[in-house]
Amino acid sequence: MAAPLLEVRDLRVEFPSRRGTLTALDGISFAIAPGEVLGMVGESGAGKSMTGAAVIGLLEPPGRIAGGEIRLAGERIDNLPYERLRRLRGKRIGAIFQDPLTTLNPLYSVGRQLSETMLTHLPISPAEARRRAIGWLEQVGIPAAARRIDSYPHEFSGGMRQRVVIALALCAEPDLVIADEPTTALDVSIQAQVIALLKRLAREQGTAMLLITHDMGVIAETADRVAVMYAGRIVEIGPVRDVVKAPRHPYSAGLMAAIPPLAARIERLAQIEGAMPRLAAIPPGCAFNPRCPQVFARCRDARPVLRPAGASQAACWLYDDPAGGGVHG
Amino acid sequence: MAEAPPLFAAEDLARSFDVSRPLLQRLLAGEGRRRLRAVDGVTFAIPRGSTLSLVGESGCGKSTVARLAVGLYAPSRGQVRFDGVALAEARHDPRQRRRMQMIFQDPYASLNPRWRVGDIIAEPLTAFGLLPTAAARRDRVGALLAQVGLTSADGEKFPHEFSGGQRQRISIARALSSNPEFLVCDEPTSALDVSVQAQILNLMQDLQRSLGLTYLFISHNLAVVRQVSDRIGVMYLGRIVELAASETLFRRPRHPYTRALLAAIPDLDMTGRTRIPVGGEVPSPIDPPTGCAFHPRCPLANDRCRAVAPASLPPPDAPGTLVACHAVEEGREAD
Amino acid sequence: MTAFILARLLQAVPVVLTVALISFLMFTYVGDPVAIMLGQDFTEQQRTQLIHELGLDQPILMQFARFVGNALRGEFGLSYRLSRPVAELIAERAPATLELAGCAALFALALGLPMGVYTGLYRNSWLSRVFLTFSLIGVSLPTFLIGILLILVFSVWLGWLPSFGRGDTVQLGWWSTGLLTLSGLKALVLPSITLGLFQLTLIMRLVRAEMLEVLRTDYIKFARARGLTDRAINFGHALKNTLVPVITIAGLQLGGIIAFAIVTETVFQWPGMGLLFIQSVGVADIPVMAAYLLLIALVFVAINLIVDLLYYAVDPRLRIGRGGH
Amino acid sequence: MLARALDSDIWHSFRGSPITMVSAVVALICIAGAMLAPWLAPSDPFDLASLSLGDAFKPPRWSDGGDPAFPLGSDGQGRDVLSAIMYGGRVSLLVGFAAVLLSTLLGLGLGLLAGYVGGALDAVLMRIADIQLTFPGFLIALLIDGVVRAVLPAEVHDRIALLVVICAIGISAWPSIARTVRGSTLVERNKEYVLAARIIGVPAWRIMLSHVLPNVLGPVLVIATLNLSGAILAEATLSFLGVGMPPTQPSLGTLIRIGNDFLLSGEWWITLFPGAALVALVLSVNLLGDWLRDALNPRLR
Repeated sequence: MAAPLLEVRDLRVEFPSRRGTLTALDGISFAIAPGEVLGMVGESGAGKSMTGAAVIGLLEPPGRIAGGEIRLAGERIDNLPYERLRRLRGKRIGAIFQDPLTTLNPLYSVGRQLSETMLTHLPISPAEARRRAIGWLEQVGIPAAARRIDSYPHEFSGGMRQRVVIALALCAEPDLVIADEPTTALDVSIQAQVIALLKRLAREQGTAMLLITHDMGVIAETADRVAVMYAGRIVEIGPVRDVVKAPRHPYSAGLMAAIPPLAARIERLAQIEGAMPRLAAIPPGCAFNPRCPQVFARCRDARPVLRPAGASQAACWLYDDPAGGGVHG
Repeated sequence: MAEAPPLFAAEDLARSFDVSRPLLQRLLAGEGRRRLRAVDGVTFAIPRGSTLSLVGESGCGKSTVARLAVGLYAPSRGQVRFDGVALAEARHDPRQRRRMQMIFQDPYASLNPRWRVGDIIAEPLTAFGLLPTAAARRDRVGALLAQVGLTSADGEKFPHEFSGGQRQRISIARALSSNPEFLVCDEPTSALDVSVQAQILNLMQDLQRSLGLTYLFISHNLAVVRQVSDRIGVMYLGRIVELAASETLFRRPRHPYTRALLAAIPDLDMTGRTRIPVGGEVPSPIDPPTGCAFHPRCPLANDRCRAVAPASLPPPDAPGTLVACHAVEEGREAD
Repeated sequence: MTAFILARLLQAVPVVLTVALISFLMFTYVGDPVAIMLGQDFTEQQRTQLIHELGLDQPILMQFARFVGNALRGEFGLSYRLSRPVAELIAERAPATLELAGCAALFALALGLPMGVYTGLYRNSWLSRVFLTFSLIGVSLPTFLIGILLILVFSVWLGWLPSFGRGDTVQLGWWSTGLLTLSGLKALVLPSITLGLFQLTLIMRLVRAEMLEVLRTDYIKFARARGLTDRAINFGHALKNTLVPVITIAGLQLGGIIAFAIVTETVFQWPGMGLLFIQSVGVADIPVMAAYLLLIALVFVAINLIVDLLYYAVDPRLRIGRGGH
Repeated sequence: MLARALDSDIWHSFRGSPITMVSAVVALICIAGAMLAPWLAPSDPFDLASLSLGDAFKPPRWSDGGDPAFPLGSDGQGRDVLSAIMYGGRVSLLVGFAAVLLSTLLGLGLGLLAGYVGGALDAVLMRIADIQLTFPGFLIALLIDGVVRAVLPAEVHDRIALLVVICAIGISAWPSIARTVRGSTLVERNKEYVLAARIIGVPAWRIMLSHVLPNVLGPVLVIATLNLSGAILAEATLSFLGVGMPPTQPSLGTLIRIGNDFLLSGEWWITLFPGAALVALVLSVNLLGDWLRDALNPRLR
């Protein structure tokens, strides 16, 4: 792999609370190459959105980065002073949020919001910003962009608003976009349009993407590699085909099997018993051990780290021995 | 031998909502009343012991059908027949009312946060006066909890002590407590994570088999629908555009909208595939397009589609299916 | 735009009519105006004639119509207590109250708004804590006690400012103003602070709460994610969205100033409408009470209209019929 | 039960806030002092026989000419200011609690009905509330008091002044509660647990009482606490204006009004001590209300 654009190493995020400090993210490590799309999947509460927020420096207080480092093109960004981090946001790391109905300021026209973003980061004139804003609206597929530029967010449908949000995330031409559930609030047919748009723009601009979603189908179609999260940890990371078709970690395997397939009706869906533990009650050892069908003594005692497993890496004691077998099949 | 009536039948069911602005503003702006036609002429029947699903995108009217089905809304036109009896009549009789129940989408809003789980599950028992003694009710609640995979000790707890999936189990236990025959399930798994969704879907299938339940299943997720349904109705803007047996629908979708919907779903098997999504968005149900509501987005639309709303007809080669599409009727569909 | 104003005006009609009806019912049925106006000795004929003159023998709807008609012309009859036309009394007292309320409103807004924004943005700074403590005391101190304390300190102990009255006034047509003389201005200071302090703390707390609410929204998070400067986020995005609800409630609060002037005017013996009203309540001088009530209703309607127009200017979602879908 | 209460979030938040604990203590002292006035007060300010004009205008005991029998001084009739405050506090608290009870019951009932039943009833109730909310509550109370005053002869009015003031303040405060309750009711009635009860045919009144009511009580409790200080202030204001409690049955507001006449002549203690008592009471109740609001609504912080 070429020099990574984004490198996260051993990231740890904590939340002080009345009942003690909760560890929300624990030992997160991954890298994204320039132009690469890394998918991040997991169930709600697994910590995938928080990972995105940590990378862009927008953790909700009292959450804080308690360990590890984040590097963008080799430069550490997790300990930057506020003003330098601000200049990075939007300019080098863009963000797309889940709900297009609430991410746009209702009181300003979309043109103003676009121009404002570009004028903050790019050395251009207001007239040029407006010209580019129209260009961006055209790029993201808003019909009659020149006329709609002065419209307000409430005058657009949900799908159209998400297109505006994408334009806002990309208009200062960042190297990396963090897309946090960009299609979850949209209907299937609109989701397909937005995914196609995101893929096209990322390819055209050469933008790398951290795509956070709970929808494995979206990941399968969009991502190059995928990281599977469980209880604040990455349990498996690898090329998307391998993780989908031959998941190595028992949790990934269970997750893939639980997804109802579109192609055929099956007699009974595979299910993982129980539910993901709350942050305050993560068991010692492997966080998945109480639900794991292949659990053995070591899983309860010691925490596994990511190790090579086939073409992927999995955090599972089954792969402690490099020659060890897989769980799949 | 006379054929038994289907357990549930919707006959030309329609429901519109008044979404007009206040009278004063309407008069000043010179506009008339505005009606949102949420459901507009829906007909289907569910035989005993089977599952019929309605799928569609948001605003297609599927949830309104669910509420019409249990009498939470009164229809503007048409009617629902429950076991051959008009629903309005059946709702007056507690013995009939007991036979239908509903499971909801949001596991957080569907249980009263101030009630103990045991009381929540026993509410139908008390409302229908099914078990006179508290001890009998407690036993029944314990049995129901066990049936949905919880323990009878859970009856003492409050809803906030449970995860989303467990709450959905409690919701199912409440629905089962009055021994219903017919369950309306409104997006019962769409708020759940995938692994928990599988648990709930499996549980619902087990219960259907062991109790002989009949389901009306509402969902936006075609993959989920495929796993649970015998028949599927695809809704678009208040109407059923295609109604077919589950396997038929997935093997050979007929309506252009059904095809577009199927094509839009990202699937694990399609990794890396690029495809052309259907353009446009769902129009407003306040001001639906003329003729066939899908015509502005349909690749097969012609003048007839723009002018005349198509009737639901069986295609010549598929007698069990109903499709509301001129192109299918005229044989213009390109496979 | 015109339709919007028209709609708002028409919506105010029921409010004013209801208040008018209450005033009318008070006027007609509370106490016995005939007995009060006739005094001790009267003949049955005088009585019948007065009843006829007052229109009390007409159908109730007619009477109400007449009452409204008279009210529109500013006629509310004679004060029982002072035997002078109510309209005259009120016109005489109105400038004093309006000048006091205006100064108090200015004081409350000019300080309350920035203090609210500051405490919303820097909620953990020591100055915010000072402001918040101050505001809590502000809501807990009754207006009259503030007045009494101010008099005790600045009039009795320090002797800097007058403790009652308006000072010297200058007559400008029918309007008597205290703003043009030094003693008039000095007399305004304590009452304005007394009247404005409560509203100031309310506005501050309101702005702060709204600011905190807005700062939590997704579009502010998104604005941060876009790397906008704090200045643009706080004063461009957050403040403008805060204004929408603040305008509404601040408008109502400022309207409240006119009513709360009753207390302040009593403490400072300020010769305004409030003092007139409270003196009328004490002796059940119904015509004055009715007229005052209607006047207050009109003031509120006017303020509501201004609020709506500001709202309309700030929030594009209200400007319907603009652009397509 | 107690162990559970002691482990609750509310208790922890209470223990974590020294200001709240102090205000709870102050409020308790105020309430206890008022409730136990007949046993604790140095003298009975209503016992005319014990009053002597010779004791008039005594300053507080620590200043020149102070008399240990009058710890906070005496007023123009030789009444002990401390005792008057304790007895006055009784009236203020009684009016406050009763008015809040009245407005809360009215607001809860009407708000629930408006929100759950909807339609014309909702429209009418909310229009009335809107119109009333157009005016400050204290003006409404003033008006009600004024009308009663006009209808009834003075001596009758003085006799039932307490009732009139309670009703006036209680009625003036119902719309804000009704609006909140209605808003929460609208949210709750569309929640799925209410739909589930409707499907099995639970009657509307029972859904309102057993499902909706317990879920809308939280915010009402907060508003009622904050309204308590508002009601005490409103009563004090009315009495200060001379239209609330008569001097024969003085509240803190009446005492401040009486004392105010002597302010310019230098007898500041007659008005300032009742004022301080009023502020201590209202401030502590407000602090408790603020804390309760935050504790019940974790989303806010």
